[in-house]
Amino acid sequence: MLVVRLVERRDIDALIALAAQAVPRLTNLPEWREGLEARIESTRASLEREIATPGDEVYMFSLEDTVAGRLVGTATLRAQAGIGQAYYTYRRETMIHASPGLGLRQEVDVLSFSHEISTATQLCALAVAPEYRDDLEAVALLRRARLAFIKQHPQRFAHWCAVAFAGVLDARGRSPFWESVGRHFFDRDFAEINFHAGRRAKSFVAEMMPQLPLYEELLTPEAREVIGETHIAHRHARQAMLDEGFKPGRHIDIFDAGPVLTARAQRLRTVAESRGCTLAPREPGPDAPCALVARSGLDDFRVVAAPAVLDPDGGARLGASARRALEMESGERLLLVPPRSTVEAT
Amino acid sequence: MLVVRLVERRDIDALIALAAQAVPRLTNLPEWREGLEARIESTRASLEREIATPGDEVYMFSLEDTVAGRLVGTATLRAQAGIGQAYYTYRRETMIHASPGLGLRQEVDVLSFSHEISTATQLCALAVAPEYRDDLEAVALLRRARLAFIKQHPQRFAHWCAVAFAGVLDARGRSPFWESVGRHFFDRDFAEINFHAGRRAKSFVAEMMPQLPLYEELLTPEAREVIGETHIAHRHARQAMLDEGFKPGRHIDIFDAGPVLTARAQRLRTVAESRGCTLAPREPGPDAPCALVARSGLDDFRVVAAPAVLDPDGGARLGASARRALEMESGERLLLVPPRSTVEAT
Amino acid sequence: MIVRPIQLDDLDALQQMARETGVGFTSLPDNREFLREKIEHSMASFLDPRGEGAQLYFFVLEDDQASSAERIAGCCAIEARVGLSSPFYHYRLGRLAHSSPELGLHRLLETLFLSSDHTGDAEVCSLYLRPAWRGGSGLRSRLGTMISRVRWLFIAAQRERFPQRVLAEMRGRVDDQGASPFWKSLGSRFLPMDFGDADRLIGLGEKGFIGELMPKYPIYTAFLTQEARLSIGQVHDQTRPAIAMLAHEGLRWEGYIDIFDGGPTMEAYIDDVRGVRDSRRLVARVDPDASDREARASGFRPRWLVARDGAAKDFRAAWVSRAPREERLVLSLAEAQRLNVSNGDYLRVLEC
Amino acid sequence: MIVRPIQLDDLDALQQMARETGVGFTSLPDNREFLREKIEHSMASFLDPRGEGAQLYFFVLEDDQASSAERIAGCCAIEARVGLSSPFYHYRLGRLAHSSPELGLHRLLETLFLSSDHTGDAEVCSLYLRPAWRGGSGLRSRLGTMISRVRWLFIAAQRERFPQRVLAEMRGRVDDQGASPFWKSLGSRFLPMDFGDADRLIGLGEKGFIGELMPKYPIYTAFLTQEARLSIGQVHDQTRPAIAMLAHEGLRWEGYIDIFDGGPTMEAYIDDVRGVRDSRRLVARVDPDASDREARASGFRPRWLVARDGAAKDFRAAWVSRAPREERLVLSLAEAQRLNVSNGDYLRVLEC
Repeated sequence: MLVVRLVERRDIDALIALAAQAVPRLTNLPEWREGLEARIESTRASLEREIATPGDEVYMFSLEDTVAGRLVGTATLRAQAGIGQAYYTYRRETMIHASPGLGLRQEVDVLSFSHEISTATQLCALAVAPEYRDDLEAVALLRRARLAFIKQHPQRFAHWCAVAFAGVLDARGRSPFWESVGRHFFDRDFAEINFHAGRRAKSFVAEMMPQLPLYEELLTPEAREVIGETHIAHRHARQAMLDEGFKPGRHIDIFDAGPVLTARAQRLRTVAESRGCTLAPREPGPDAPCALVARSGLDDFRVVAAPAVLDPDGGARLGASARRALEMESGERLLLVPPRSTVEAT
Repeated sequence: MLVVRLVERRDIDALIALAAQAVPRLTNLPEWREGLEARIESTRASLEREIATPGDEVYMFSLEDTVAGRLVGTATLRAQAGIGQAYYTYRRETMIHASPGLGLRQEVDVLSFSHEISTATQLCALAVAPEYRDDLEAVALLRRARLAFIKQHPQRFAHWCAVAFAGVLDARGRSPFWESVGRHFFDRDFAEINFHAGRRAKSFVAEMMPQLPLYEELLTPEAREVIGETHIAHRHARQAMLDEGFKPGRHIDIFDAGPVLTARAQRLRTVAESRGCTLAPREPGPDAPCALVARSGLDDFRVVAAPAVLDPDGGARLGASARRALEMESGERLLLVPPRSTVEAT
Repeated sequence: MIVRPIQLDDLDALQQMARETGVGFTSLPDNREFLREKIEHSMASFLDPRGEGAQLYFFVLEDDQASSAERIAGCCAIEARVGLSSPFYHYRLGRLAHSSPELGLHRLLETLFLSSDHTGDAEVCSLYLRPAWRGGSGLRSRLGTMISRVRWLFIAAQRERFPQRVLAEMRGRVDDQGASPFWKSLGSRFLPMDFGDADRLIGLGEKGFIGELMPKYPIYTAFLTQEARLSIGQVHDQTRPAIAMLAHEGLRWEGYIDIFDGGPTMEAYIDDVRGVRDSRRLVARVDPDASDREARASGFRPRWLVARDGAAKDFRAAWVSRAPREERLVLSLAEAQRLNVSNGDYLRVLEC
Repeated sequence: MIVRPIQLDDLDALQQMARETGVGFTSLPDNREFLREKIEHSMASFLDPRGEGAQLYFFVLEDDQASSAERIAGCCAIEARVGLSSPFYHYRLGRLAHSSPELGLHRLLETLFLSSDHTGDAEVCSLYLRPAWRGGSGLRSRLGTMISRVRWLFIAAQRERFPQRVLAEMRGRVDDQGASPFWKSLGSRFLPMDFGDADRLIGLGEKGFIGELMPKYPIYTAFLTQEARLSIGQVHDQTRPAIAMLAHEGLRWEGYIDIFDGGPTMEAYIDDVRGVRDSRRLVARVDPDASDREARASGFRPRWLVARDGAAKDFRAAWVSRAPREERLVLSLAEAQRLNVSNGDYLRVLEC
């Protein structure tokens, strides 16, 4: 059975392997032991802290295959995308250049350096092992488990969330947007900059990247084509996030122009549709639909996807394997997200 | 009975009187015969046009007291705020200036010239005669009638709406924001500029106002205090629009820094909660709650607030006076917004 | 040959020159009404005793010996103060350091800022020598110098009519197809018209659309095409002699360029311009015995450009054959007549 | 009195001067390690035979006749190329036309742009004459001139070590309380520190924070306080003599100001600077019979500043008593010794 839980120190080697296998390489998940160890330590420290409002906490999650006995995925929540180090995006804005005298009116698209996303809770660094990539349920579990965690601990998170997707690369793995924009400011390859951005404080971005608004008209046609477009490997993920309730917006990544989606946390389906209940002693029937089930808790938060039935009295029936995976006994509190089909479309 | 209908040519004198009595003076409703006549003509022309997507149409409405036999209010919809002439706002953005070397991090608020609101449908130029200003139902009827019109003719309007409220003026009627910002670029008083902006194409704004981002830090303390604040005479109106579903946002008026609220049209309560039905032959009972009732139609669109009951078969029962005011007979189509108390809070 | 203020009679000749110059010679559009107004503006400027506004001084080079109807050989002009009544824009090439101590990176980026810094400066412009008068030897070989430097002579003589600084705009580089790479890379992205139309509007004084349509935010030159970047501050091949002449006068390129073709704006403090600084004020000594033989010889290559140092409206400039001696310049009767000068009048003299 | 390159022995005197100058004299912070590095940088620069990088030439004015230990009377320096290794920023005062044909309005707005335009230019800086050496008559009255103009003499003698342009930064205006109105209105809004701290960081070469913390967008000066606007390009009262001296050399304010106090940056093309242009290269004629009587007289007011025109490291400048004749300058034995010059050596001479 697949279970999502908070990261443990022993996960480190598996995480490095996941980082190395990510396609495309993730800025937020560099293959870099010290960095990943630091993120694990941050997670442990964040869990121990009393939190009234979100700050610089990080929560890294692991996806474990309890049958295979191995770690097969990871994903991270940053309580605030840009605390400590600013989280920058470009914001697309259309300006009108009009000359009443000449009877002319031009729409001019501009990219403005923006810090707006910094206050959002960031969903990032999601990666699964290659042999699980086609397992849509595994990926969905990992993706949604974070939202269940947000539902459980709202005071630890911002009222809105952001998630960025890698932008389009060309056949040679180069980012056309980087070649047209960033390249002028750093004479380095995209891959290298991405690596630096992942390892180091991103503040250097503020120092080197153009902070004045950029006219899209002046970028190369190849760069303009990929603005706001998602890397092919992430298109499913993007669609899933749109289904979850994220909205396409005006923000793009400053390096590769990949899209940044945002949503109010309470409007996300997993958050809006989940409800607290108690583990009932009985098992569900054989045809019970599959639900997302999270054990309530902080450090001991765990999530599985399993057949579940909600009793009229608020009790939730779960099968034995799910109980085992969640390490739960009857009467304990859990969070249940009923399967989609049973909920009206909003 | 109070009824809202589309403007007629014969309303012109009453409209001029309303414009003259508005407090504070409305940019969008100048006391200026040629301008108001032109708006009436635009409304008539807009109604005659076949519309597939919103363009430069204007729809001006009149609030008539059928008992007193006089026109006591007006309000306008612009299908797109900035078509033909750009609709500019300042957008508030926070930038981070951080120096890792010095361990410093500063939040810097910036006002960016923005054209983003231009594509929204604009609700503007709402004014009622002084003796009706305390009649909250009259004001609400006028305000919501426009939304019922949007519901009836969605193809004529944008998918989002914007409404601006006058900013704060000081005891001498001057705008502290104008004195700190606009004054440097036009050596004229706020009242005069407001008058020009209302009469002329607003394009001159683009030419004279600062288009480079402005640092809020550099404005006077008085100006900074009123950014995004509403003129006291409009605070009720603003609250009513928030209740309707408008969201406070980052945009402010470039002249007086009054707030610009926006919303997705379909999320507005009057739009979301209204439903089409047929006028039933029967009258409602004596204790029927008051609903907003609109006669379906374009040129003959009319709205009243009246006791109404919705029959299970989809028929709507209305009293005789409401039928008369709407000029409707049984079997005709209408749009009904049930009273708030009967609808669950969203 | 004399240089004198333009008159209404010269309208036909001026329009003929406007036709000959074509696109890119912004200040002389082929528009008769516009040209007539230009002449009238110039005539009023020369007549104005104080001349402290947006005056235009327009000169023609006339062959006073010509028997044919074609007497006008060229023209030139000075605008006393640009940008007073309608906006005047350049891009200014600047540099901005982008530096990251953490990454050990330190780069200097070039930027273009829209600027009206030159508002109120004088401009020398509209220099044109008709093809029939180009080349040759002797006096004919000096007509280009004459029509160009006569402006410094006028400015020196009428110094109080001019501000501190002067500029000259140079035509920018074009490619083999005659198109401006700078325009293609920048202007054409924002102005939905072709280069010629934009240029024509500027020539007609319709400059407001620049503020309305051109980019307001600074532009990093890195975003322009390489051809456009290489065109910044570079001149059209035909403009090389003109820019060399201005550089020799002491005008320099200080980073301002034309917003359409990227051509350089040459500029200087007026009092530093060689033609102004080196010009001298002398007394005319009209000598009826002085011979004109030398000046009439076919190989005569004149060196002394002279005009009366008096009221602007009486300005007439011509070559004289003798060098000044101390504070005096001896003129033959013919020379004095040509310059409309009497014995004892003050002259403004420049060795060219 | 001689001016010579600074040596490590001068560290005590330099630190003493750093203490005397105080806040606002950015380039000389009271930090011994920093000052030692400055001296070492300067010594390496003078020794470098080519000198094409970010060289620093630091000079001291020494009383070679002094009996006391206090021999160092002042100092001055030249940075060969600013901004090569760390960013160098100014604000540049520009103008932008805002114009509306429809409303009949046409306004010119002043803007401040962050700029690194001067990257690579030379800078004359760190000029200081100790109070004990100020005032007086005769030779003493000329020490300020000497320590200032000796830099032009060095630049002229070592012309290939310097770029096209040179600048000098002037202290900005302060109010009655000694505070900078420009800083109060602009810098203090963005930098959470006081003026002295910001200035100290700059003095130590820590300029990265400017790019990090100061505004990146252009600033309309209209948004500054009136006192701040009136301070743009204005100097501290104590700086008036220095700016007058630079203006006399031909340096001008071209709109660049200090980002903290708004003081003007004076600048010029090096070859246009009077002290460079007017300096001459002559042959030394050492005459054992030449008398030093005049130079030793108490009222002697020297006019000729001289240095050997040779290797940078051997530079020593001093006054001589005789005017040059044609291409030669006669030196007494004492003068030759002071300048470390032999008969027939080339000299660089400037009349002051």
